[in-house]
Amino acid sequence: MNPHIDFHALAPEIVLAATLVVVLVADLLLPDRERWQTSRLATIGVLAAFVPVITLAVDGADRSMFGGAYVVDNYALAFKGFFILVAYVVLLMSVDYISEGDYYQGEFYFVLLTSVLGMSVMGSARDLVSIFIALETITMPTFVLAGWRKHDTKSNEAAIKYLIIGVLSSALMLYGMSLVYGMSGSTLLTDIGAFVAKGGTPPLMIVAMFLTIAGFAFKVSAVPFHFWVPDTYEGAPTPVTAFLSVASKAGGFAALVSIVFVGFYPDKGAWQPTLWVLAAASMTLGNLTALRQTNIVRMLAYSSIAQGGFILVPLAVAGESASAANSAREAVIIYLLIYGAMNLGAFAVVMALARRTRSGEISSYAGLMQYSPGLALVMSAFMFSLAGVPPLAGWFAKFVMFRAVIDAATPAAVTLGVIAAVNSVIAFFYYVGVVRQMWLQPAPEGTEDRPVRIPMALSSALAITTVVVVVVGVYPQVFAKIGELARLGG
Amino acid sequence: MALNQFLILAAFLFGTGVYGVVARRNGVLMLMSVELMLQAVNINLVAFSAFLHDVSGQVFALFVITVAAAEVGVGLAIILLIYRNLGSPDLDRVEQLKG
Amino acid sequence: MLDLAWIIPVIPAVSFVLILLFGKRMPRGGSEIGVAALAAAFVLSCLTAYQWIQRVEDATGAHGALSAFGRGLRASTGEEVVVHPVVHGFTWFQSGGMKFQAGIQIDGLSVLLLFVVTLVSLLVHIYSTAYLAGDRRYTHYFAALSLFTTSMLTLVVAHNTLQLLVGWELVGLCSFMLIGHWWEEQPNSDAALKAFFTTRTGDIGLMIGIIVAFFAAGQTFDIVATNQAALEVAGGHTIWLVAASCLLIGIIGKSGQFPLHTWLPDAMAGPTPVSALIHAATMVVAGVYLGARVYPVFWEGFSISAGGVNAMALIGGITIIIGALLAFVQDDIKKVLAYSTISQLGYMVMGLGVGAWTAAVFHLFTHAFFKALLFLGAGSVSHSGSHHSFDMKRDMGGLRRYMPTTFWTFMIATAALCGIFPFAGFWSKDEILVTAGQGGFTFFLWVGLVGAALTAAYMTRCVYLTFFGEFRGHGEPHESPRAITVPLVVLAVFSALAGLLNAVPFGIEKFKEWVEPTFAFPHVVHPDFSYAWASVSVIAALAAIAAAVFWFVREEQLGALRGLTGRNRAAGAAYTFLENKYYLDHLYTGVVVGSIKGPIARAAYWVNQNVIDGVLNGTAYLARRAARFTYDVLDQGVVDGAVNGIAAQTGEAGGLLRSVQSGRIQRYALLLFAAVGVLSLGLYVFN
Amino acid sequence: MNWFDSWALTLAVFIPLVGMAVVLFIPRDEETALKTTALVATAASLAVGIAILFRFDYDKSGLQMVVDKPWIDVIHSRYHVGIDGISLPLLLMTMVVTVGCVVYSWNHFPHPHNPKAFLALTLLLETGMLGTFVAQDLILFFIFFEVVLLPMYFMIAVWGGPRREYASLKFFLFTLFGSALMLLSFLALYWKLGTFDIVALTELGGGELVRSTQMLIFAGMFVGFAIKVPMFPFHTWLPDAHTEAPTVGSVLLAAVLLKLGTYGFVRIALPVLPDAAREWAPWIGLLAVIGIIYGALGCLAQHDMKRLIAFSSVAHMGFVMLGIATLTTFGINAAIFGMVAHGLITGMLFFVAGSIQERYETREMSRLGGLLTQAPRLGWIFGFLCMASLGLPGLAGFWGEFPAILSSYNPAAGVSEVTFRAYMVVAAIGTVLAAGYLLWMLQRVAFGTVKDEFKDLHVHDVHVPEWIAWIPLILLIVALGIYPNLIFRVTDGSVGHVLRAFGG
Repeated sequence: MNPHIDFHALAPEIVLAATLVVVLVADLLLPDRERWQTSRLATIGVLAAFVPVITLAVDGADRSMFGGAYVVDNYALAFKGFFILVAYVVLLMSVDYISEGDYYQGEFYFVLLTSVLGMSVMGSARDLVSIFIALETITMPTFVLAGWRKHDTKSNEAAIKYLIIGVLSSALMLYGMSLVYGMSGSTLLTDIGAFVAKGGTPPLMIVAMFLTIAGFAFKVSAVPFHFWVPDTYEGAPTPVTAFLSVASKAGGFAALVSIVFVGFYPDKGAWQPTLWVLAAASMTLGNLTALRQTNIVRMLAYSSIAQGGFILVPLAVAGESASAANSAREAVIIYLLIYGAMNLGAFAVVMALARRTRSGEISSYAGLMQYSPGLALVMSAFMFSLAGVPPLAGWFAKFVMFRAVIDAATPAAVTLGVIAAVNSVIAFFYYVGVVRQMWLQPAPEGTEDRPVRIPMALSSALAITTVVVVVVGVYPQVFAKIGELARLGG
Repeated sequence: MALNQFLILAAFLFGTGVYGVVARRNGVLMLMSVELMLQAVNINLVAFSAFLHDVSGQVFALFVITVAAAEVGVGLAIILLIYRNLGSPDLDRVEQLKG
Repeated sequence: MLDLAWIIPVIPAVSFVLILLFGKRMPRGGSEIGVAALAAAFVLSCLTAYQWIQRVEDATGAHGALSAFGRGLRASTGEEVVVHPVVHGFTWFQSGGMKFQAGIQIDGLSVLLLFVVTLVSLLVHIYSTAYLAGDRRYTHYFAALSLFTTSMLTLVVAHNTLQLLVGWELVGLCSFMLIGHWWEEQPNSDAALKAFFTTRTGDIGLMIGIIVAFFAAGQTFDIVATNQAALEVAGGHTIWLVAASCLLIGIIGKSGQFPLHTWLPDAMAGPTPVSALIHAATMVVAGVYLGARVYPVFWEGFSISAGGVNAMALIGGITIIIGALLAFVQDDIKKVLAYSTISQLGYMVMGLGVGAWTAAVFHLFTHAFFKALLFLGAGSVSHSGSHHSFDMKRDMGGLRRYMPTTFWTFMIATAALCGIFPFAGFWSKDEILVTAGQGGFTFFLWVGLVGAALTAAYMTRCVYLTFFGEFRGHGEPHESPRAITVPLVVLAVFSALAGLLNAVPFGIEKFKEWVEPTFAFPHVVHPDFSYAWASVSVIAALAAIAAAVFWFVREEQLGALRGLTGRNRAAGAAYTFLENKYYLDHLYTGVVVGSIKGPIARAAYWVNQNVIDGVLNGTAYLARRAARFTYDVLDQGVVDGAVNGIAAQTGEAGGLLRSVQSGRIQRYALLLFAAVGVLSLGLYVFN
Repeated sequence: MNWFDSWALTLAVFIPLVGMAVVLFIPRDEETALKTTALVATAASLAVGIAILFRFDYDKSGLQMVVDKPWIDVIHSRYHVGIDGISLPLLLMTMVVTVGCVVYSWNHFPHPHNPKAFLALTLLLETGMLGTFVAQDLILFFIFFEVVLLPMYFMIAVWGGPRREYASLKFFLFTLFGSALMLLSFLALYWKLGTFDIVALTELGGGELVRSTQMLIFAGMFVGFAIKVPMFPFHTWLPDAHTEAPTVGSVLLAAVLLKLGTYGFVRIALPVLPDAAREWAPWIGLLAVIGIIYGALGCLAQHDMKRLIAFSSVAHMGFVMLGIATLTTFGINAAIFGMVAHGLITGMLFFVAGSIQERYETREMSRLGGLLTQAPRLGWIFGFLCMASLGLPGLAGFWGEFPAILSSYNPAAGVSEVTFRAYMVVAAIGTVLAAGYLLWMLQRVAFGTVKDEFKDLHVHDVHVPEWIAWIPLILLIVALGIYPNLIFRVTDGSVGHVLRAFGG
């Protein structure tokens, strides 16, 4: 069998792969002083990878390869585009952080780009094997990234916890996948879907599906697979944390959505309850624990667990009807896009401020409004957006989530909706807590009364995320359209 | 041999791995236990592949072996770092981050 | 002028604005604006009255107004002649597709009130320029007077009940402002609050009454339409009974009727001219005016034509007696007059209640003059005689010699109030009594008679204490300046002669002719004059005077019985006894112990202060307690506490969950596997 | 002039936003420039408002100056704005009050000063408020409704009194909880009836919806709006928010924000779900009259002026809600009048309370007294406002109260008459209590003599900016009181049009 290869369809991955090779080579060749150039190369490569995404989107045709294991449809493109842009913003955030620290530069970008490459593949993966490979390509570099500050015991700890839990989850998932394969006789998601659609799913198959989903629950940091999240987020370098909380999580969702919608969809009884429990537990535990955090990164970690729970809500009710499935898919995609912008923004602020205060404590935000009003304003915008207050983008994310719930309209769905509503209210407390520190508390004694100096690249990252959060909040059509178009192809 | 026997063996192996992860404090041994779990998966895959007369299961198993090797590599590297910084591979002592 | 009568209320309104803006900069502090405006308004009112009379005369066939002062009877013997009121309006607001108008309704009743209000107000303005000279808020005072006049005139010319309500509340506001004119002292502002609050309580009734009448009359506030509907008993008797009862509550509040009368004596805390204008002549009769204005509502609602007893007459009757009894035990001259006003208002309300419409309105008319005169006289006494005190026992006495004009005018007013022939009060009070007798309300006839006797007695005491005996105050009493005495004289003339306008035995029934509506009005009783009852009431009054004088002189030897023959001789006799240096003690024992009324009056006063007023104060107290409870326990405790409690619990839960994140990898792994086990088991069972 | 018709509302709503953007780019030390910009922006918006006033066709009962453009296609939500007689008075009132607020703040920004942020928030607030009154799409309405939330939160939280953190958070959470429920109801409507368009939904009038569904959806909207109004028992955020908010915040909160809730009832809840409204009306009425009495009792228990005025809002909004609950044109006309009147009067009361606090640095009524001797003009304005607030005829307050009471004698068909007549009596008693607490406050603050501690204090009478800010409001209170048709004429047709489901 000589598989047909569509190079246009693979162009984003090819560009990314080429870039990471170039970065690696450049790192070897360039003298120490010139190493920062690697960041420039990486940035250019990422932006270049965005070009074929556009051309493919303009072209519009669904492309399928390897017997349906690798599909480039609008859904895949939406995710690819998203991952590439997130990578771009993360690169902007990393440039100064990495070059100012005593770290290897070229390798950092190489490893980061490898993970992005995995994500790009993940968008298209429609086969258990390719999903597994994509997932590991995403995850493995991030183990390394989490432990990047290798002389810092916290960084070590972050990495090992991440790794152990990650590998365990992989094992669970693989065990599940092996059983799924055994039951259905195929690794192709479409075949699995056909098998499940026949009805009378054997109990072992249900357990297998559950274990598979459990593996992704780790990636999307759903409770109870979340234990690594706060510890790893806190210990890892901040740009990496931002990357983990957005890109890595979105990768998990990309896989979860395709597995659920293409593979498991017909037997809703097998996967809906699992997702229901995961969603409810993630929202509730994430929010409640976040309430008591004093460290901003840990708070954001728990917040991202809770946000993951919100994203799971539409999935957990997607099986009720075709319209519910449609709005659930839209909701997940739109929520992810918006979540990406606001969470990256929040981490960018954390990094910007840490340059001044060298502290991750929420109390170090006191009085920010007095000496750096711009930064305080932007951070408030992100916090309120995460809380879901109109007219900042977060409201629309919550809105589409609730719309999916209402579309399903079963008692279970409504119950989950109520849990989500209560949780949205709880979430305010800790988001507003940060805002309160910035606006209401006086700056500590001896604070310099001049704005925090923010490097160019980081400011660009802030600007991009802020613009997205405000524009999408006022004119959600921008993202809504993407959500609507991003249908899963055949 | 019946398929069930392979599956039971795999399940047993998997359970042993789980026990090892939970009970061991040494980082290297934990990694080994995880390796056991992955081998259980491989047994499953190969067994199914044989019984289904479908090659993709074996392909899958090859990938799993590769990835497992890589994972253990990264894991050992990190444990090495911890050993250097803390003077012990004992993961019980890695508990700075909590709450 | 009939069509342009809206100008009359506008004039003082303009004056109000002008005084507010420029008053302080005027040489006389704005008072000149007020006086000028009122003079103009008075002239226009006279003109309006003249034209109205002409209109009536034209309709009844006679030509030339005021042409024949004795021809009225003949003119009304023919068939019913209907004189429509003059009504004009503009769209005030629209709602629910309906348009509601504001405007004027000019007929005999409103013309009468226009005349009374502008005249008394003008005189009070003039009087005040002297009385309040040098006051700390002179300008403000005149602004308030102008505003009051505007409001009162608005009320008077209103052609619908809603507009009437507007005027009604606004006069209440002015009353509040003027009672509290010297608000630095707590009692004054307390009195102002009490007045406003109490009348507002009555206004609940008024408001609901207006609403009920609005719907009963087919969704209109229009007074004429309401009256017509009431006469047709549209919608059944019950709804009109409800409307009448509610409106009666409004009257009770505003016109100081039992049991909401307690604010009126307290209202004397205001400047005396204000008491004369607002709390005697005009504002307090707003209630009576309302009763007269929508009389058919009461007529049908209380079935007045059936006779017997009805709420309105009963309230009026009780008030007559209560007020009169309370007047006995006051040492403050203004309080005596205040209780007297309550009592007299009782006459009017009772008059309406017994079907004596014309008589009640007539009494309103005459009372305005003589009671204003009494108050202004009292003011004159305190201004120039008693050094700004109103305490009859401590600071007055013997002022007759020092202030003759004040004395004589006061005597005329007293005579009018006591119903002595031929002073104004005689005619109006007598007509009420006679109508009650002939309309089937015999009981109220007797109540009225007793009230008349009591009135005569307490007024005797009052005059006696003020003008006779020896001067007990300090300083140099002297006659008041012109600005004060001229209004007194003018009012005295009216007090003496106004009664002749409706002197039935002389064949003059101008009130029936000019004032009583001929359109949308029930067939009220027009009694024949009864010489018998007239004599009885006069004799009763004289006997009461005599008795009062007798009690003052009982323990003395000189010329005891000479005082019984008449007022002057009584005064003379009293004078003799005032020479006695032990007079005070004797008088005190005489009044308190000797008088038959003493104990009763005391009891009534006790009840008044402790029970009725106590209920009022108690209500306020309870409201405050309820408020405390509601706020502290319910609001802050339960409603708010629930919210705060939930917030606290949520925080606790967060703390608990934190401890799960122990930091140990094995623990994490264990939890993970446990969760997987539990979940897969659950899923297995679930499927 | 078609150009004007299609741009007027958008301009009016977004000019303040542009102003805010400009303010953000002016350095914070350029205070005069900042203030001028804010004033120009609010005044420009007001100018557009006045132009609308002239352009408006008062004989048309439907929407005018409509703009209907695509916005969020995915959920079929559109940028649909328009104005009718219900919105117009509220829109204009908002503009006037906001200009007043900017002028009032001219020389006294509350601690911690920072005029730049303060003015930016005020302008943002104005956009939100104006937008809410013109939005004709549920989602658009929701967005504007929520835009108001943040600036007000910051106003209370940053420039507020000692307990500002607690108060602001409470305000925020209460309102947000309400809007979440409201949004849920909107979604349910969309799911059932397929549109977010208010006009279309009004046409449908509930459509084929099952009764129980209607009831539930209405209940959700009810809670959302009732929290904003606020009705008993959702009112507890209000006294705290008012007490702690800076003067301008209190004014805007009382004058405009509370109206968003009642406006929501009139614009959305009643016309869209008429049958449910009919079912719920007695309960709404009940809560309204409880609010009237409860608010009044709350007032009587206060020592703090601002808190008292805040509680009086609960009572006054009770009258508004009573009018709405009757479901009659008469009652709702009264309610709209009541909204405007309460906005002007209570807004002014908060202005004055703020000025008193600024002068004496206390709001404890037991410590105040004799205001009339130290600052007679301020004192008389205060007295005037108390009178207006207690519903004295001839001033604006009366026309919100009396017609509301009147309409409850005869509620719409299908609503229990007996119940509402009982409410009428209770509401009438409420007017007396209102007189009680307001006069009591007046007596303790303005009458009597100055307490010893303030004997030697130099108290400045009304300042020039205060005059400029207040005179228009005072004149409006008088003008509306004397000639109520100024508003009734505008609202009557539109109310009848919107409420045609209730048979007028």
